[in-house]
Amino acid sequence: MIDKSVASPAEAVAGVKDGAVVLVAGFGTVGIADDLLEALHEQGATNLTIVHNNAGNGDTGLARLINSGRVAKVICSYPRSGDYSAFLNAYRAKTLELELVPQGIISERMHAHAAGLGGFFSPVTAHTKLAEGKETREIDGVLYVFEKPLKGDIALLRAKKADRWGNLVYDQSARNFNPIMAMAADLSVVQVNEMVELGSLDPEAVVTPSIFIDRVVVVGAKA
Amino acid sequence: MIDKSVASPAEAVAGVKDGAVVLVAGFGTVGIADDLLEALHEQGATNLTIVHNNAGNGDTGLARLINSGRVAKVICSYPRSGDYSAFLNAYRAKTLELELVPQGIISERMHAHAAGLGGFFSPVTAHTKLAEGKETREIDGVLYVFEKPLKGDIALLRAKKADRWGNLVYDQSARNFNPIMAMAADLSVVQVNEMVELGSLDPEAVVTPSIFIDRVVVVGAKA
Amino acid sequence: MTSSDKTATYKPLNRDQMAWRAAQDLQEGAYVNLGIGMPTRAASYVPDGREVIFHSENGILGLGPKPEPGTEDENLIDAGKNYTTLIKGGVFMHHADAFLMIRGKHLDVSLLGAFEVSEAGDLANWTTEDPSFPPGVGGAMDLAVGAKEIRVIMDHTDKGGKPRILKTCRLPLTAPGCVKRIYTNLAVIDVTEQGLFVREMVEGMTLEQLQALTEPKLQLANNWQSLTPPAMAA
Amino acid sequence: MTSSDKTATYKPLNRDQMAWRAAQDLQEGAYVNLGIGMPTRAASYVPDGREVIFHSENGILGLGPKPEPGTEDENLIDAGKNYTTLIKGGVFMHHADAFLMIRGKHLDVSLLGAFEVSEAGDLANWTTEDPSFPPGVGGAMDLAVGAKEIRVIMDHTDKGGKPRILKTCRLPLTAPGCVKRIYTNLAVIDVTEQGLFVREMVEGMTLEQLQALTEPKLQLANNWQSLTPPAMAA
Repeated sequence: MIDKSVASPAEAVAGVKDGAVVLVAGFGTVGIADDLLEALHEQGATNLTIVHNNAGNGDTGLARLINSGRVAKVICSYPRSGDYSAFLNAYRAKTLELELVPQGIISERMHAHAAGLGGFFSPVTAHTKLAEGKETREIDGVLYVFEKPLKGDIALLRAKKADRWGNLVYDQSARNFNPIMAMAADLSVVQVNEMVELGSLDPEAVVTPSIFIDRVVVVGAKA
Repeated sequence: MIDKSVASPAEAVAGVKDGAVVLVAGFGTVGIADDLLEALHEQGATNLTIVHNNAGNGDTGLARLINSGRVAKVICSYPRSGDYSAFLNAYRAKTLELELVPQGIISERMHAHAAGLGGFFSPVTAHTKLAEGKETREIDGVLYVFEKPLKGDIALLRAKKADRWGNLVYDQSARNFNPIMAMAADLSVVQVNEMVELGSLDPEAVVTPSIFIDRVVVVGAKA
Repeated sequence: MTSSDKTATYKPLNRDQMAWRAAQDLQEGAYVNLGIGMPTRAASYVPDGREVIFHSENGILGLGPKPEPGTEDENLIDAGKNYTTLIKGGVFMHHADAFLMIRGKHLDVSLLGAFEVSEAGDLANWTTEDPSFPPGVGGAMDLAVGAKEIRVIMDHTDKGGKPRILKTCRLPLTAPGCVKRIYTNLAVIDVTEQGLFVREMVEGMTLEQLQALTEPKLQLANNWQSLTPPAMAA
Repeated sequence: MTSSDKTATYKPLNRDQMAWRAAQDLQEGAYVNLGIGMPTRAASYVPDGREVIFHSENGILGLGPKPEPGTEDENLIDAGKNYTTLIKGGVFMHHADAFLMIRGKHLDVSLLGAFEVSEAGDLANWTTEDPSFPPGVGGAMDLAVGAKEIRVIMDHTDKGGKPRILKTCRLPLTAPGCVKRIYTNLAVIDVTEQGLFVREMVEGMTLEQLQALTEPKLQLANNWQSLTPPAMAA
């Protein structure tokens, strides 16, 4: 019987290697796998590349990983959100590299990897600083920039409910990057509020089909 | 008050011009907008390019358009399905052009247009006859073929339920190409079994958000 | 008063009045993305009875007003990371689909904040190039190329009174040639291939006065009007 | 009997036995796409108690068995356009997502029919180049490049007894170098960088006999076994 559930966040993030690319879903504090990020801190992998919309807040989760010197690079669209002092300090100390990518291009680059594509041409960033050094091409009179697929070794996800296969549904705007990151990593692990019986999720309304999910840990809802 | 409903299939397809690219959703006889296709026949536009997975059956819908000499080109993955004599006759008489595209590439080319992209590199068809004359590129040791976005002037869609904004849900495998084609046409029109109150569709389970839909006509379920 | 009276006095709009003015142009049935900050305020000023559907880059179509205190839902926030609501007919989607809507010209209007706009409609709104802070782009570049129409809402001048509508942007571009209409605290200006046309100016202002606060040449539209929003607390 | 006995007699598998054999290799928890035709039959022969999740290109993950007569649902069909069912845990998706699963190496196994396979694992299964009929590719090329492992199920020879496992495919390729395992009515053969290895042959068959029906050189795997499916009505 297929059962992707694991007993703890620690088990969920077991095996992450030094130098791994970690996709961290969430937007602000919503839809972010807090428990998995803490478990990753315990787990010890270092020299990580983090893909996330922002760059961590306070001294928990991603910020804590940065403060502990475990993050070599952040690929994000907007580091300056909330109390991002952890990122700012490391950025100023040049112990951390920033790859700034427009928010929709982060998503689409992960979608491209998920879909097995070799890259795509996007109109975003054309004629701007962010396109410097990148291949461009004029297509039907519009300038496009070549974007490469973006892939994770592991994705840290948060959902509302899962079944034992790993089918997922989310809660409102906590969906955000989760479904895309689920598709774009070699190993996709999710913390959920609740595990439900196989067959109890509406087959028309499952957002992340089980094929994209490897491990599920139940942590309950936010306190 | 936004109300995208129209009174008849004829009204739904009004304005299609000669030479239009028509996206026709459906897979086999499932999820195909039979009434809209018949209305398009009545409407009279000719020299059409049809994008569809197959190439019509019998003498209804797409096949009827072909038999009436209204189709100049078919972009499809698999014309040889069911009684495709309408297509076969026109193909043999060379009155109709065929662009054969792998099924997943038809979908992804429409997705690329929907997403505002200029094209993408795909591994499908590399080293095959279907890549002849196309740009190829080796990326990380794999050969990819450049695929252009594919856009419709109109999409003919079928869904289970709509609300007055045009939010849609489908019935099982009748979903197929409908959500993708809805996103990839300038004018997206849908025939639905049922119109429901705004707010009665689950916001987590709407498959096609209203932004992609222009006209809705209620035709009821299949007889 | 005529448009050439150099001694005329006028009162700039406050931020709510600016948001009100931008909101008046949002048509029934329009799908609209409101940028973080002042653009978001426009949602409150859509005329009663007009259905406008607001999109949020974090996966919401059908954004509603701020929740009543005590009814906030921790999983329902807008692009500015403030609590929000969903109206009837609203739906959720994932980030790639939210940006497909943006990039693929599905939105009718994208209303953005800006640092600078050029007479060619070039937009600069993503970085001031302050070397002590990391750059952040967010969804700004996606929004600037994707919608059917890009409009900007911003103060006419910077804090020092210098023009922010320029011949050429000094700050790095977000996207070239994208802006079609500019709402400021002084005027409504259209960016056209024939140059900048003033559609509206605040009551009492002259074209000369507005021109003095604007770098490129302004032309007064034939059917220009007075910009007269209702009184609002600043 | 030894593998070099030239006079040995053997009985080819029938189609259900071939499907049975392919099904034995589908592991618990595997996500599998079954091509139209014979591959689809494999679904019926997954060992009891083993959960294998079948994918259909038209937007189904979790395909079940054929519906009981009278319970068919007109909106629930498989890639072969036959009525099907959904098992518990199954879900629906749109075409682009169905093919994202295929193309993006999310499926563990794609089991395909074939006209020809080369010793390099080249696959030809989409056109016989009959000039009187239009070509059709369907999802064949997507399926041939996407899954983690591509396996083929086909008769060992054509109707005239000529090999279909060839040094070089004569028909146009679906994809080069993709096939890893071939199930025929005579044998199970692995395609490796060291050449073709026979893992199993039907009871009574010799390598010489199999080689005579196969164009490229076959090698017998060290741990080769007899291919002995249960008796099944053809």
